[in-house]
Amino acid sequence: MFVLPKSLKPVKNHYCPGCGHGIVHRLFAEIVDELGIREKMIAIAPVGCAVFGYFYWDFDTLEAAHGRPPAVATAIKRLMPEKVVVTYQGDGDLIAIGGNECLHAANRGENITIFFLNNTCYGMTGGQMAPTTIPGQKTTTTAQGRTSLDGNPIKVCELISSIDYVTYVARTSLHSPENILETKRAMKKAIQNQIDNKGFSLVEILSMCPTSWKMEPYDAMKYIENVVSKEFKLGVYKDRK
Amino acid sequence: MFVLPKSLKPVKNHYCPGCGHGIVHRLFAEIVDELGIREKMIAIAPVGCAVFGYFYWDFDTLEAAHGRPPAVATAIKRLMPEKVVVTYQGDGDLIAIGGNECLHAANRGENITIFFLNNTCYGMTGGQMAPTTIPGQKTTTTAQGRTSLDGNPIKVCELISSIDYVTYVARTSLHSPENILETKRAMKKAIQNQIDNKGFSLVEILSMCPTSWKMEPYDAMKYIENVVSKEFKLGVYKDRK
Amino acid sequence: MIKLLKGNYALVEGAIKAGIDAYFGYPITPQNEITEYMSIRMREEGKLFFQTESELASINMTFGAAVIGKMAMTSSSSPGISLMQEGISYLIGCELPCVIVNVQRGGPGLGNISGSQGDYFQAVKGGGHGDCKMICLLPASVQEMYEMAIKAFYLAFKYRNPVFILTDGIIGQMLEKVDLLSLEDVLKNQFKNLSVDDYKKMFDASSWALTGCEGRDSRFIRSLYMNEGELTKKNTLLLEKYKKMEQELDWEEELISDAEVVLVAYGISSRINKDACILARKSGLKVGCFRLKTAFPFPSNRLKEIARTRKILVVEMSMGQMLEDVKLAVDGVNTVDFYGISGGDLPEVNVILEKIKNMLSR
Amino acid sequence: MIKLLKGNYALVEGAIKAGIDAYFGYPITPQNEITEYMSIRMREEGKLFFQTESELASINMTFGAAVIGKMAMTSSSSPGISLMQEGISYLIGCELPCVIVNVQRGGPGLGNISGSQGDYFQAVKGGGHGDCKMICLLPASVQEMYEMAIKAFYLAFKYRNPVFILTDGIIGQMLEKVDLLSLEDVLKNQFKNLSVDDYKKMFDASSWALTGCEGRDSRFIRSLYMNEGELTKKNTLLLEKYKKMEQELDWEEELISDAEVVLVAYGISSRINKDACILARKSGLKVGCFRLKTAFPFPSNRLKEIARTRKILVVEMSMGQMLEDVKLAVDGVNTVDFYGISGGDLPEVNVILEKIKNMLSR
Amino acid sequence: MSSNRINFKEDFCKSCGLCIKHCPFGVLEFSTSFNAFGNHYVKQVDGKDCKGCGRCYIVCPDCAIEVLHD
Amino acid sequence: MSSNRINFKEDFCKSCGLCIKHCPFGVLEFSTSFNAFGNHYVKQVDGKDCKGCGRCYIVCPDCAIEVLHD
Amino acid sequence: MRKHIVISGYGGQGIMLAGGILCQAASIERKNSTFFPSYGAEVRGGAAKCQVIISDEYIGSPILKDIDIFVCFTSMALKKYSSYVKENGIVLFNSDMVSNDETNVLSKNIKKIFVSANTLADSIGNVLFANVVILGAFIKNINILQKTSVISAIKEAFASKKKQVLDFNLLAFEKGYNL
Amino acid sequence: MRKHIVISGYGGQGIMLAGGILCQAASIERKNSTFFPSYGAEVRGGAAKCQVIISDEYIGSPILKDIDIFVCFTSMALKKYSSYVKENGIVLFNSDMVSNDETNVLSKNIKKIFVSANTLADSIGNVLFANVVILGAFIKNINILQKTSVISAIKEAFASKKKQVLDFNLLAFEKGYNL
Ligand SMILES: Cc1ncc(C[n+]2csc(CCOP(=O)(O)OP(=O)(O)O)c2C)c(N)n1
Ligand SMILES: Cc1ncc(C[n+]2csc(CCOP(=O)(O)OP(=O)(O)O)c2C)c(N)n1
Ligand code: SF4
Ligand code: SF4
Ligand code: SF4
Ligand code: SF4
Ligand code: SF4
Ligand code: SF4
Ligand SMILES: [Mg+2]
Ligand SMILES: [Mg+2]
Repeated sequence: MFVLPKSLKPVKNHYCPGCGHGIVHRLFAEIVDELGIREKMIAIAPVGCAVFGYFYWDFDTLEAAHGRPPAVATAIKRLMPEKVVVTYQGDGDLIAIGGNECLHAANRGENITIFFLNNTCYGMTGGQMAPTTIPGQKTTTTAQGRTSLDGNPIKVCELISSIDYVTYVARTSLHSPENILETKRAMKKAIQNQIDNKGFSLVEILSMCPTSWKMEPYDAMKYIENVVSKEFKLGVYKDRK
Repeated sequence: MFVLPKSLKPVKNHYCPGCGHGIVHRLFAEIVDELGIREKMIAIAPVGCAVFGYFYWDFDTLEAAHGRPPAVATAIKRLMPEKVVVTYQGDGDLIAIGGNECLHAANRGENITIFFLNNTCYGMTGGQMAPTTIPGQKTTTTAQGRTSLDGNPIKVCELISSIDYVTYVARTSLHSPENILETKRAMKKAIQNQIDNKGFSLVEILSMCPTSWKMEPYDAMKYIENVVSKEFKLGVYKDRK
Repeated sequence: MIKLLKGNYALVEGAIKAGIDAYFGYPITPQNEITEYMSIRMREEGKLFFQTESELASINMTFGAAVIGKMAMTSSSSPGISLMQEGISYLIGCELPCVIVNVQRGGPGLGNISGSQGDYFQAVKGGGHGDCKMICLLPASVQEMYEMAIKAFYLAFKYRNPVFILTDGIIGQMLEKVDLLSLEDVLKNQFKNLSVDDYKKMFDASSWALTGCEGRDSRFIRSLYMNEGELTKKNTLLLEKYKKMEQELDWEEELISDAEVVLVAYGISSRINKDACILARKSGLKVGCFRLKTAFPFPSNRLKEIARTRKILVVEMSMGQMLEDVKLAVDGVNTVDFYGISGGDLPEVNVILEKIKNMLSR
Repeated sequence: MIKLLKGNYALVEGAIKAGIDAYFGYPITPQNEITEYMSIRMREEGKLFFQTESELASINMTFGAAVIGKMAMTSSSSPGISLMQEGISYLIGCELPCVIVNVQRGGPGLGNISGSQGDYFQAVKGGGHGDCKMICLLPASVQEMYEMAIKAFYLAFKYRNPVFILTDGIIGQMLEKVDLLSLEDVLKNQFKNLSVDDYKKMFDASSWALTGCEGRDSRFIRSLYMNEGELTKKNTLLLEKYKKMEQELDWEEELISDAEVVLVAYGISSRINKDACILARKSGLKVGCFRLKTAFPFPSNRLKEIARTRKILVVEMSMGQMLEDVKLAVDGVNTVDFYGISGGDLPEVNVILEKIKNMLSR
Repeated sequence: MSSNRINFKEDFCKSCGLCIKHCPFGVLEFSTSFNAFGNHYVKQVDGKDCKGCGRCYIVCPDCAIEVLHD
Repeated sequence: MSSNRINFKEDFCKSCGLCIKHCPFGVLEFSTSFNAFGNHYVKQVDGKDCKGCGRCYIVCPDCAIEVLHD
Repeated sequence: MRKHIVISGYGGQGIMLAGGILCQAASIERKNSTFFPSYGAEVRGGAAKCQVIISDEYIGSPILKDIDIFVCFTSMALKKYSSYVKENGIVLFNSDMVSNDETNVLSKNIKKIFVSANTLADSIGNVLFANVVILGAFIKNINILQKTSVISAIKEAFASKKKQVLDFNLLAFEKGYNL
Repeated sequence: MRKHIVISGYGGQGIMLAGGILCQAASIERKNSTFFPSYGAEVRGGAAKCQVIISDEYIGSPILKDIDIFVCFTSMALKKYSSYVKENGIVLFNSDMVSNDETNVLSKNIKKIFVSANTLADSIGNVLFANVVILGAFIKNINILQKTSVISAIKEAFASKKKQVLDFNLLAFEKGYNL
């Protein structure tokens, strides 16, 4: 049976056709249902296309300032360790403006979970270059394609997994049903780690932004398969026992 | 002949007895003299005990907001690539409040040089815990000694050297004349790299803060040798050809 | 219990007496004593002390604690408070309670670490974007650092809005006797009529906080209102709330009735005014003192009333910030004189006396 | 050259006409057109376009460019500008020139992305710590977005102080005819008497900028003044500078002479006022318009003069911010009425007319 | 007839086509008519049997498809 | 006499003692009198020969010692 | 002459582009024209709206009320703005998105024009051309701008795109015009 | 009674500690007392200063002028504050840091007390005790606080330190007192 999870409100979402956010939203809700933690959830929506996460998830959710979800999550988890605290962040949010909060939460080994949706651009503001934009990729601020003068792609998994105090880091993708299911497994593990008090987990999910990429949704999936996942290699970067 | 370098103003400094800042200030000036770049220098003093760097260095120097020297340096170097742009930062400045600016400058591979003085505490504000404080170390905010609940030491060299676009990363120490000379070699190389347009170089220098550590200066050196350099391993972490 | 304490310590004791759950801070002079003493006292009390990686983290962690209904505080000094402006605007937009303390130092920029009053505009007019208002408390003694901390938490929860304590490096670092009164006694001093029970009840956040949706519908907390007219509606409600806050107005006046000149100030300047007032009275000059204990709400009506028949001298450690609010209050019924000193130095009693004489001879 | 352009684009063209060396920006609606168009135009001009990692980086990179004497600009919208407050205070403290643009949106918090005027206090009173003042320009058309960008750079270097352009999402995003005049013509419009040569000379920073100490003594630039009295001395000089800035006062008035009610506003609200004014005149009401082109300096004297014999209605897209400056100016010589709407919606002409009628019948 | 029932939430469908591309059995196609939002929503090809593999559900970003095993 | 001259800038010395600890030849000691800042500044032990190795200069955080090879 | 045009629908329907083209066309005819967008650039899929004022006189600011011409892409837009349309105003509907019944909320004196824009756009290959189809119908039915100037404006709007894109859009325009 | 005491020298000389002890001693005697530091906690090695006011009446704020008792640790401090000392005021000097000649700037009516505090402190083992040595001389020579209350205050100040540290400080106090 493949039916709408309970933790997802039965409403139409605002995302563009073929956007990966919708898929990850559903996976998140499925996992919450499967783990039976809906009533323990405190989720943090980012500033980014997913800002309205609270219109879709049927559990307690808040909207943090741009880039600050890991700081907000730290405070919540420390004060209510029995809750499950998850941040959902885009690449602009997590590693452009919010790089320091992410780095410090990771280095402290906070017992929180970060879902990091990497769509190689700032979707919400109209498709500008993000720290994760692929070299050569055209965006509204790199009309000729990104060059190294504009900065280089930041590899969040590689960077964060180099920190001793981090528990689990994985990069997955949405470019096929198999990869989506793999993504779900990684996300579930990242939450299970928190429930088991294992510490900081982060899952980076390569996601389609057909609008900013100016591609048909299926082509966007192919683009992840052929280009994005070549720059950002999939895999488990850290799995501390 | 061991005499005051030209690039150092012949004035008494304000540092506490036995403070490592004075040594690094001199090394910096010696290197500038040796490379003959005094007239090309634009140095950036941090907010920290070294804020008054401009009272000592006899080359153009400015005072940046707390933690932002790498951003300031980026702008200067991009606009005046023929100058030599160096930031001098403490651990609070570089990796607490300023972690994001450092991370992004490094990931962009900016052609700048960072001298990072790690004294495992916030000297200027009275010896509070820093991100680099050693586990167990007593500070004015960790009276019982730092525990992992207070956060774990951030390993700047390990972290920054994991970034592909970084050129040179080394950790040295001031705990003996030999180590001081080694520090000088690393600092000099980090500036030479910039002159040679090789990109981002960072030298982390383990330094004494006898005041915050509540130790005699010589004991502070021994503490680096026996404790600090065990947590923060010395060596060249990256040297890209 | 009477003790000799620094203002910053007394503030910590007040917060603990209030029942604070969490403190977030990043070191900065001249408020380090708060962070340092909190690191000891909060651990003793089994509460959360957290040294943050930056002021951005401080204010956003405070936001996190507030979202789940905890009693949270952060403190800093001028440059650090500037960094918090976005976060403060979010707290106000999301209608979340917390206490924010600014132990002001000299500015602009890195400035210096003396006490100063250069951040009045930022605190009172809104340094953050959008129409931001916070009740702003103005302690002038170590005793008030203790008592106003207790008051601040209550007001924050009463209005679900940050409450700002605007003090400075001198009040924060001076050592002076303080009576660490019981909660009951503080409430007597600071509120007209509030029982310990009612005080404590105010902190029940179960009707709005995010604590997991067990036994109720899921909730969310946000400040984004994209639909046409939605934010305007929201802001109209905020405006009504700000109006209600005006009932928290508080000030103190001395020797006003027969005064020809009234000295107006807050915080440490008000103590200098009092020194000057005592001296002036000794030499036969009819001088009174008006001290603000809240900057928002502002005692406009009372000041206008006073000004109708008395000259006003505003004394402030800035280029003239609260001055504008005084002028707005006085609304042209009388001239308002000013003595300001910006940059961390203190106003001098002699200069005040000189000014008074000039005013009287005009 | 007459073109149909968005306000945000016109601003970019103005900056380029001025000779801008470097632009730093982080995306945020409703100012993205500035960042995006800069990314194209600056590259075309061989100048530095830099997309930063955050607004903190934006303002501090702008600081870096200013320190070496370059003509630098950054832009953002409300939440991003809040994050810049510490940096702005540093720029002022270090006496560095640059242009900062706020394309205001609805607040507080994340608010919304419509045009708004909720950041007036922050821009004009000082959202940063310490006594911060910046000349604040208020474009009301696409044409002025172009011309004021050109003006802003000159004033920034003239006073070695940031100049603030306070506009909003509507002005920024609307498409309207603009005449991309030559520098000479813009200078004619915006300055009493300034030649292109004198304009360009102002940007010579060799006497103060840090460019390496070749052929001169080494220099430093700082905002920390720790010795007793040092910062107070420094701030006294700043105050004098602020006083000098008052000569840059600029405003526009229409149909004032016989008016019984004068509508006061800036930016997009002033255009609504004008619509209302036209309608009012058509129905025989004696209404005039007063539009501020600078918020600091503020046209206090003129407004007081006007108010002596005319009623004032302030129209603002906030809860009442510029209103306070108008009241301060009017200084009680007349009442000041207010129509404010906070949250990104526009004032309505009908409501303005209603208010006017009420005022006239009082 | 198949024992798997597909539940289409027509108004949720944004015509992204991902389900169509990923159905291994060519069960899905666009309708020619529009839903309330002007999109050609997805429907089942007449006579084609759904195998209940769920791939359409998995890739749909809009929860516009549910697959029920009767 | 040695051919190396040590140039003490007495007023710069903060009595940290690092030079004394690091001189391999025991050439340095604290004076008993104070400099203008109340510190026992460093001086050469009477009759001890400086080898000119420069270690004292290298470790001195205050540039209070220069070593000159004549 | 002063015409206040409102175009409203969802983000992604080309609302802004259509408004911009009208504004540009007016400008080509040397009329005063101003375009005020109000969009969810920070939120996809939400409501989008723009206003175009074409006038011989000074153009102040957009006032939502007193709409002369309302181009309505969705029923949500109809609900929101129908009450602001002037007596004797005109409403153009995308009749693939708004049902005839719904339009009864409009008062009798308002002229209604129905364009099955999606269907027509579909026939060119993509519903996304619906905005330009409606523009065609607009220009044919409402006498404020010349066809030639609108075509020029369309050409300018797609100048930086592939020639094919322009051609499809010109075709869409003609489809609407020749309805 | 109202006494305005200023203590000034460099950071690291224990200026603040000395002031705090005086303030605490006054408090033990149930006098009003307030201590105002003004230090370079953000800048080591710079000038440090504190003010203590002991009074029977209301204590407002520190006013730099009108100093009753000035405890002067360095010649820089002397230059800065000498002109603020009242007629008939008292100045205590650390004579190891300030030369006799320099003190001539003070007017005739000001009483000078010289304490070779560094030398005395040295004899206990560390110049850092100089501040407490001077406190001893202060209490012996100036009749505003009881020796016993100052000793209590010293004990409180070092309560959390090792016993040995307290003992050295008590010794330093006696050295100054018995000068
Ligand atoms: C302080 C601040 N700066 C900038 C913005 C504008 N802004 C909104 S979302 C966003 C980035 C969105 O990109 P990302 O985080 O990658 O999320 P996506 O939309 O791509 O999912 C930006 C810059 C803001 N709201 N606040
Ligand atoms: C925005 C801001 N926050 C905090 C401070 C206070 N502050 C000054 S220096 C400093 C840290 C100093 O530590 P570090 O960078 O390690 O330098 P050190 O003094 O140890 O050499 C802090 C937190 C400040 N000046 N500005
Ligand atoms: S802009 Fe990109 S990320 Fe945002 S909703 Fe559209 S497709 Fe998704
Ligand atoms: S506090 Fe530490 S780092 Fe600062 S000057 Fe003193 S010894 Fe050096
Ligand atoms: S469940 Fe499988 S077979 Fe059935 S429609 Fe979906 S993808 Fe096709
Ligand atoms: S994947 Fe979903 S939204 Fe996309 S076409 Fe299929 S049913 Fe419609
Ligand atoms: S140069 Fe060498 S031998 Fe001479 S004093 Fe210094 S350390 Fe000793
Ligand atoms: S190292 Fe320098 S400061 Fe330290 S004792 Fe020797 S000479 Fe003096
Ligand atoms: Mg993104
Ligand atoms: Mg440090």
